[in-house]
Amino acid sequence: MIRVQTEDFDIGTEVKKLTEGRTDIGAVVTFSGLVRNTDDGALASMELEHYPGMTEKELARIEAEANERWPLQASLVIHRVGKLAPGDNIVLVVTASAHRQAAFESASFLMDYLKTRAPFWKNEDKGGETNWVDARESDGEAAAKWEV
Amino acid sequence: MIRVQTEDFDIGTEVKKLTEGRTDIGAVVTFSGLVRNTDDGALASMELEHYPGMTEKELARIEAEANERWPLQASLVIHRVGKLAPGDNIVLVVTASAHRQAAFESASFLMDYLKTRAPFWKNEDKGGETNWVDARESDGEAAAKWEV
Amino acid sequence: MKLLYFAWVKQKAGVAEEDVTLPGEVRDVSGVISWLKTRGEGYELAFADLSVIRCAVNQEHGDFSTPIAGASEIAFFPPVTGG
Amino acid sequence: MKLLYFAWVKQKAGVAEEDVTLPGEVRDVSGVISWLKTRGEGYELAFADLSVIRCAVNQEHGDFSTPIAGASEIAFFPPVTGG
Repeated sequence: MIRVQTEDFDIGTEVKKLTEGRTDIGAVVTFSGLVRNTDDGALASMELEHYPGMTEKELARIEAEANERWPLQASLVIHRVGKLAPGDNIVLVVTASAHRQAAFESASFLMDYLKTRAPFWKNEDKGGETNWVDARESDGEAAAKWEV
Repeated sequence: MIRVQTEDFDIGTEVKKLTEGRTDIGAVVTFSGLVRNTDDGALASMELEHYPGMTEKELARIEAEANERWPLQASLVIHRVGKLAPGDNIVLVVTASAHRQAAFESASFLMDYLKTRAPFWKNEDKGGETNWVDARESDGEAAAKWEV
Repeated sequence: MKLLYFAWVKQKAGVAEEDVTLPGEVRDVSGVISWLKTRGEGYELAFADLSVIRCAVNQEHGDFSTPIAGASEIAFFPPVTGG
Repeated sequence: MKLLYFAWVKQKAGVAEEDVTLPGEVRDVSGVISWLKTRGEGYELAFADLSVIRCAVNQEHGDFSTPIAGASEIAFFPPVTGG
């Protein structure tokens, strides 16, 4: 399941929706990404821009790829857009499987792919002065390790 | 933080307690383990036995080890004991860090070590007939990969 | 043909979205970029360093050699930074 | 000396916890096990296959060669299965 939204999410509620009434899930991994203040502590807010239409398609592709690679009972990706403050949630990935290795690996894979393929861009606002965040080289390397 | 308890936990609540009011956390990973029904679908309930005193010490040792190996902003391990039904939560591990790799790796490490070192034992009840669950060889191998 | 621009590519080009009729000889994404750069300073600025330009054709990641035949939407943007 | 037993070790031994006075010549965990096996059929059954016996001395994981000098608590149990 894929959602792009401005509203916040609650991890516990989302996990419960995926697992409730099921007895075939042994392991649930969640990853949540938060707006971290910049090293100078000057971040006022952050604007998440995205490419409507392509975003949803790309997230769905990435999720389908995870479900092909690992035996997942359920998966979920939520990404927020719009204006966010330091400490706010940005992204949530949830994977559920019978065993923990599949849940851990697929959640990590989803995040690595999302970081390099999902069309979102962060614009930092340090009190008037805005700055587009640069992509990190380490994100490209993290995604590359999943290519077979 | 370490807790051994009979009560259930809520993932969202626990994560909020760790992250609230902070702006230095960029990544939170949670692992939750649930009671999965046996392949024959016959599991009525499961009893979690533990070694009071040693359990808390061992969980604290494992958590301290994770905090030595990775730069964590926060960590939490909750393990339930007593009688549980299929679908119930058993264990929760939460790790929070500036970046996602540390959060993913430390959560995975905590689970691998917990699985092989924390003194808990599962007793399955299939409607009168009870059975102590055997340790899985793959858990030993998973823990061994972290030794340097 | 619909062209879309995001993040600083949009800011430098000075446009978010436009409908254009491409010359017949433009066959791939790199041809689109060459043509755009003849259209004004904003585009020249936006496409000055192609090492930080990414593109999508019909909402799928492409590269500069991706053919545009049959495409209805091409987007240009910097490397993504979500998550 | 307090001895503790868990899971099926406890069920086979027929005891969860006991206070014992060990003979002076018992120096390590393996000595404790040998002595226990002389105390009855339950212990013999519990310690029949030592490959599936784990132990802790003073609430820290040990092995059969761990010395027991100064220890106040020794526990025997199968490989753990929590999580």
